[in-house]
Amino acid sequence: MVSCKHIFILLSLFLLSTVTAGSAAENIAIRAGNILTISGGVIENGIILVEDGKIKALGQEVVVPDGARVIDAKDKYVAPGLVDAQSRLYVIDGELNESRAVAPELDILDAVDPFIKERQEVLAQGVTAVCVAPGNRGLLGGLGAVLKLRGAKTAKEMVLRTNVAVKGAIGISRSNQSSSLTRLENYSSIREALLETQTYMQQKRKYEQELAEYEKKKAEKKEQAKSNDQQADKGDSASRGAKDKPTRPAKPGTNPTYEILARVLGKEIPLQIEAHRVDDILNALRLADEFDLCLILDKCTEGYKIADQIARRKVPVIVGPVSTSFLDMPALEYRNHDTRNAAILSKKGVKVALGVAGRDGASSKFIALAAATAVANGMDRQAALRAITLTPAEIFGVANRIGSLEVGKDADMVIFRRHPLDAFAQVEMVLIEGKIVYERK
Amino acid sequence: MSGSDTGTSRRLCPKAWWALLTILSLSLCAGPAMAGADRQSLVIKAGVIWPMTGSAITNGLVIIENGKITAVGTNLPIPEGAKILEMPDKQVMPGLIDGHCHLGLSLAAFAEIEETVSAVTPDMQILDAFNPLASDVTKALRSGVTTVLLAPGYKNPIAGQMAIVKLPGGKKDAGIINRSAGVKFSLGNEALMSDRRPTSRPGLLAQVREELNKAGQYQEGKFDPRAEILKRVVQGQLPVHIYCNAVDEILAAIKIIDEYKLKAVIVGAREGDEIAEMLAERNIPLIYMPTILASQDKDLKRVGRIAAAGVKVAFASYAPRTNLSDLRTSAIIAAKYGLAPELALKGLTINAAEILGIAQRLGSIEPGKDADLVILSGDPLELTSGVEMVIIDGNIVYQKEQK
Amino acid sequence: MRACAIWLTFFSLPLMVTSVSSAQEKTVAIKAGEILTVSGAPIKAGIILIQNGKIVDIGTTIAVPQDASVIDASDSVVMPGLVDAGALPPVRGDLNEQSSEITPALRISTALDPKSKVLKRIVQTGCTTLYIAPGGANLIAGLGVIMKPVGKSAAELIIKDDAALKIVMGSDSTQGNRIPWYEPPTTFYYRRPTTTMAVAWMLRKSFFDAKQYIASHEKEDPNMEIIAAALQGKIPIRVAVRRAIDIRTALRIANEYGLQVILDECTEGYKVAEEIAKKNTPVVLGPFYYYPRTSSQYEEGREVNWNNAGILAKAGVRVAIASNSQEGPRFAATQDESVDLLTAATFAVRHGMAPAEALKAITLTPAEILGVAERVGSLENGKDADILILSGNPLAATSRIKLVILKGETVYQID
Amino acid sequence: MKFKFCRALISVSLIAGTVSTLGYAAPVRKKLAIKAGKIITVAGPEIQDGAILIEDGIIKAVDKNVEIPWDAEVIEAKDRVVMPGFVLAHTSNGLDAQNENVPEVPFLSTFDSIDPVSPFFEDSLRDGVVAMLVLPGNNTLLGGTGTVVKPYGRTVETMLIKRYSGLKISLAPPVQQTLRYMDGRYSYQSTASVSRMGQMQRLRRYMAELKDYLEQYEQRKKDAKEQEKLFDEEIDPRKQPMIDLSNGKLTAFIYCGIAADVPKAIEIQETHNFNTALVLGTDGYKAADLISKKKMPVILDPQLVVWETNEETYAEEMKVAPAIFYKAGVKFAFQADTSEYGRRYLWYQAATAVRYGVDRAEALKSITLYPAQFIGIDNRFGSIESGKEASLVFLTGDPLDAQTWVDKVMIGGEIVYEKAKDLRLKKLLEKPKPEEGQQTSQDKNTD
Repeated sequence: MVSCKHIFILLSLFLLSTVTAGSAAENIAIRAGNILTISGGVIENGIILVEDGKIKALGQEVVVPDGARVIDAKDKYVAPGLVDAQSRLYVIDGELNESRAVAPELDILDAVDPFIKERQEVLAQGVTAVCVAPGNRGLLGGLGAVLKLRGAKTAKEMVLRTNVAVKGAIGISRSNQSSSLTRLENYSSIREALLETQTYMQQKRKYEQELAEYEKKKAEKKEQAKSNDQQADKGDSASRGAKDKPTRPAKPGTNPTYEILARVLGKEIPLQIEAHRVDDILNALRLADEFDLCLILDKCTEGYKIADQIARRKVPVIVGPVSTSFLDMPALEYRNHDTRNAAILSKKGVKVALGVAGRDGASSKFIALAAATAVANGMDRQAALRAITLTPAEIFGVANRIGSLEVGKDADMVIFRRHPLDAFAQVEMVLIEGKIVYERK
Repeated sequence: MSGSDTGTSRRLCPKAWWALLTILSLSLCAGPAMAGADRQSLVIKAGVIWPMTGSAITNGLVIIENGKITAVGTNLPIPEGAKILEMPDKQVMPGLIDGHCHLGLSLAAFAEIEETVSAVTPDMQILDAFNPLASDVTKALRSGVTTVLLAPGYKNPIAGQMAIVKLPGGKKDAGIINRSAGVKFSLGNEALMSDRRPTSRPGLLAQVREELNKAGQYQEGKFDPRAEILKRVVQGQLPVHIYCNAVDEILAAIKIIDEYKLKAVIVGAREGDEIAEMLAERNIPLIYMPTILASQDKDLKRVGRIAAAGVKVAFASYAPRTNLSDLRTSAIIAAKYGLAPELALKGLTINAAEILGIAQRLGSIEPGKDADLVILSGDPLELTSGVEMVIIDGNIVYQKEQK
Repeated sequence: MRACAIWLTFFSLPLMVTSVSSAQEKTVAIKAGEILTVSGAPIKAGIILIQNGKIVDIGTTIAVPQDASVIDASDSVVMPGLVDAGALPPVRGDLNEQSSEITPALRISTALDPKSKVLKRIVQTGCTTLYIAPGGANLIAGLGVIMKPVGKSAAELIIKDDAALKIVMGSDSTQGNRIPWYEPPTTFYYRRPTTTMAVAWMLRKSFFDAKQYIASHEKEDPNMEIIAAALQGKIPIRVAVRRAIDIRTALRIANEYGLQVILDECTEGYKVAEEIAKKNTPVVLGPFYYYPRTSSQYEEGREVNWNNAGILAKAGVRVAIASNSQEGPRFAATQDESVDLLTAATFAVRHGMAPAEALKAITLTPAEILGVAERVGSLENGKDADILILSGNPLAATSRIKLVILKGETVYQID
Repeated sequence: MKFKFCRALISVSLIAGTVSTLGYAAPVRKKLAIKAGKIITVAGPEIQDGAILIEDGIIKAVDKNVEIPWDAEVIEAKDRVVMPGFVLAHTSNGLDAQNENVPEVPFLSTFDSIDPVSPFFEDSLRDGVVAMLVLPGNNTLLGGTGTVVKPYGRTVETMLIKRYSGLKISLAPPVQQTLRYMDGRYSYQSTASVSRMGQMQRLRRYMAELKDYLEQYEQRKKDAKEQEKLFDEEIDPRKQPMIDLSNGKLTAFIYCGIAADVPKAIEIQETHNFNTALVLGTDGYKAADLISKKKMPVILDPQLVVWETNEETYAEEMKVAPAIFYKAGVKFAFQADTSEYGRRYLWYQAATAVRYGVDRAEALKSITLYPAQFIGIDNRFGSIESGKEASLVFLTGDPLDAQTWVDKVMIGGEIVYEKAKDLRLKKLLEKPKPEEGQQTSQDKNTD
């Protein structure tokens, strides 16, 4: 009977692929019992109309155009695809970090393996997008990206947005040892890098001015030369032309490290700093104040102790792991970990996203469980659901595409049999951009 | 209390039981905090009661007197002067039982439990390393776990004696149920070291057999504490908890169990599903590894298959490897991936109690059993439902602060 | 897909045992283009009849019963399943008990992993009978086991436990050992032997002790029991030797104690072929170092000859070709790193061995050396139905194994 | 260079005995005719009892019945199969060291590192290889340029076929092997201090800097012209190879350690449009359809058969790279490695491919014509056609038969190897003379 099952699975996969191929063009209308549009409350007995991968319309009175494929989910919940903000899915083991301490120009996309097997499993739990970022072994580890769980052969086809943030880390223990000195060192060397970037930018500006001047001078010289030629009486024009020739200013070499950090300083790319202990978090905040950065706090293990300050700064926080059980062996910085962290922060009004921060890629499938755990420890149900859909999308600047069910957004949605945060909320169907990528048999 | 009598009491006549109980109640009375609490009776009115032995009771009540449950059911006569807890929207279940953990050790837990100088240390007692006032113990009450089995480490083929204790709830003395609840063996590859015997799997198994044979031939008189303990193991007085995960490890364990007719429990058993029926026909119970440590679907589905094959399964947290509060999470994940929900609940309570041999006192809400209860905000198999209150021996040892 | 299904029935179904027993009732007939019986002459267009996992009849004119399920291999070559007299152990971790140099009682069979990938791969390379030995890092390494590659538990796998006692001479058994020179010994690696002399000396000593032990029965010593049994010829002895000098030493010691040994590896056997033949000592060749690879080979000063097998066979030595791990004395290699038997035999022939000899050397000869020739090793009535079906001549680089039958059951088949 | 030459001479005199052919110094005949039992032209159909006419080392005609001029020397090979000599599209053997430990060294050339007396060349010649591209190892991002040589000659100059051809790019981080304890067994693991991210980033950085450099160079040139100065600045020779790569003078041999590197290699190819050949790792077959879309030439890992565990059934399934690429319609060439004896012969690799379902003709092409095309010497090597160089192997039987030996190797019309005179092979295959006294002494102390 197992062999039958096996055959069946293959078959269903085959069918699935055909379905995906078919449903590419056609419109889909979902009759849903409960539509959890995160952004605009719950719509009961509504209809979602999907047209070429986008949400065309949703609401209680939406006319279903004939020819549209109608999916019946009357007694079910429809929610936007879940997002794991601290995922390792697709990333090759041991490729999370470069040995160099400050390397913000590294791109996690280069460490992505499109041929992994886990994708389907994670998809089957309703996760449609993950944010992957470099690890915490580098002070400035590199650029993160948001990937969609499409079946794709290259990273380019999966990626939703690149350069979503530069991942940094302060006060990470090495081989379960940490000292205030290393903390200081981490903080100051990140700061140094930013200062150097500023000087680098100044030099660049300086060069541009000089270049402009030089061009001007050259133009003048040309004029002079011309005029000299016109009044061509004496033969000393050459000697005059020869003297004080403008020299072209030397172009400073472009440095990718500083180029990226410049964009960070320009608030174009946020800085995502992983900090666990209170002092580290405070250091991160200080950095943000000094250079007026767009900061994202990662992990933020002891955030609950200074929730007010974080709230006052209006800094978004990615809390995770909700429970240290998701880690392989909790390191020193998790000593004061508290499962109520997310709840406390969000109650204080901090913008909280949740991540699994699991031990491997496949553990991204636990994102709903993580949220549920947060709820059990006092987080508001709505907030928790938002923290694994819209909030991460906002934090990583993809809220215009995913994170909630709104007209015009990508049709990345999941049909649950029960509320997504229920332990036994069976995922019935997953759509990514209007294509059915998973369907429970 | 001396180690031996409590150690054997499990399998001895009820007389010894009374002895034990008196000892225990005494030890409990010692705490001035609950001197009063013990005498007065407590009544819990809850939306749902999960007795574990029977079906769930809606809008029922549990009556507790002197730290024992005296009655469970709907509309029972309430004894006068009883303190009544009205919790119509809450659900009550027996205190959770953790089948295998390393709680209450120093921060470097995994250094504390590995006595790797010698590979064979059955005479070690984990209880000697247990600190009831350690931070993780005091925190632990939030998780709804009331009873834990403390075990030594994984690196010794014959690691030492395990203990079963109730969480003290801030009291100095842990409610010790059984000082030596059995000997832990480790047949996993963790037990191999490059610079100590054994270095190989055949060598590991050879050594275990060697020790058991020695114990079999051990005659009283000449003092050998190790053989002393192992003799009781070989005679089946003392159960063994054999840690093994891969198929070959489990097969090796089964072989040794058969050869020496051991009274055994298998701990870990990650790949147990592939030989589940062998475990079933020998009815060897399992204390399954924390499912939260797995992430691949094919691994998450295993425990369900094992239980389906008719093996009795309980859960463990390996704390501090995983949080005590995720004992329930592990059970829920197991249920989510195919374990029958009611088996998941029993695995946390009554089945665990039976596997650990403490079912006479714990694991269900029945008259005569210890009043170790957990009050949850919702369905015990929903992660979203949090622990509201924990009661041990009729005393409220944890209560969620109300905001 | 089909192969998967078959795999399933053999590795994933908990009910495999029952399924086999039920299946064994039926009769299977193989219509073969050519049958290489190994024991006898090849049979063109023959039929093999299988009942209850045994071969009941072979010939050209056989009436196939109606109820028999027929496997049509009329375009293929059929030969007995391969016998690997030195296969990769399906055992995880260190293959040696390093805590002592002399561990005769170490039974590799206790640590078998029936679910091991190694076994699943070995089946696909055509091996249906394996000899598994402990690693080569101890002087007296322990006891090997003869097994089939398919089964749910060790009990189902094992054909014969305590099949042979493995002894290792040459550099491997001295590897890592140190003399407690000035500093006090801190690990158990401070011990003999550290030289070739000491290897021989310790070997003699343990045999001497065993003799003493036999003489005086005062106390139980599992290790001594084993060596004594070997000394009395109850357990065959297999000595892993590479250099000619070690081979001679081995033969000499065997002579001194009147032992009948089997030589493993025997990389320089070609140099002393006559002596080996004179003692009529069987040889299990492999791993094959056609070019020096590891440094230890240089240290040993081993010299390779590609035609080792051929020369030994010509000199009248009973030669078996085994795959064996090339990974070194301590850990099992993966199947990728080792050589499958057919390839080894093919190259043996390329380098000068007679094809018939080579074919014997991977089927019947190892079966004889292992002492299971009455069950496996050739296609004869009454033997286990362990059968390979190949697309062509087994010794051709371009022919492929299409079907593997183990005890009458199809365990591998290409889709 | 002089030193190298002397070294070569000395060592040659040392091994003069072993490879007799080195002593064999026949001048190239003007006209040569080979009467072969069977000719596998690769380009066309196989010819039974045909003849090959050669003039000054160039094939003039190949056919069933060529009329042989009276002054041609005739080589009788009635019982032989004659086919084009094998071509090795990618190897890092025969070098004194394979990798430079600086990431970006495109300006290095294996020409300066090839060791003519390395036994590797001797072995290759014995195995019928007539041309090979020697490239730096896989541990350097921009490893340097390669050299096409024939495995015959006393100095690099005499071996040389084509200098400065192919540039090695490695997307896999440098690997230092260490023994680790992984799921129950010890296995070698890479502990790279740099990551794949880093490799890509360094490459991008290098290309950006190169672009900068060229722009400024042009700018300076323009300025000089404006200011009527003479401009004698040379292009930085260290940058030249990458420049040649960008303008198509060189081919990039991009090493993809794992399948995940293939998309990146393709990205590089698209952004810089290098003409690219992929050197794959063992799991490269996962990206077969990607590659087939791009119609890129592929050089397979020496290990052709790998095992994969089926997630559903736990069954171990064989994956055979050549078969997969053949189905996907990708042109591939084989590598030979020195680790294991089966894999070190190109003919055996081809035979393996055929065993698992690759068409015979395709398999033969993939050890002759295709590699020649990949390394850009197919105008001279890779098939038996008039106009091409007479670099042939004389086989005792079918090339894919394990019992076949290379009897003769001809490079450029000159017989450079003969099995009959190969003393080393003799030594490897024949029984040595018993040493004096051994036997007797044995008899004494064993009886």
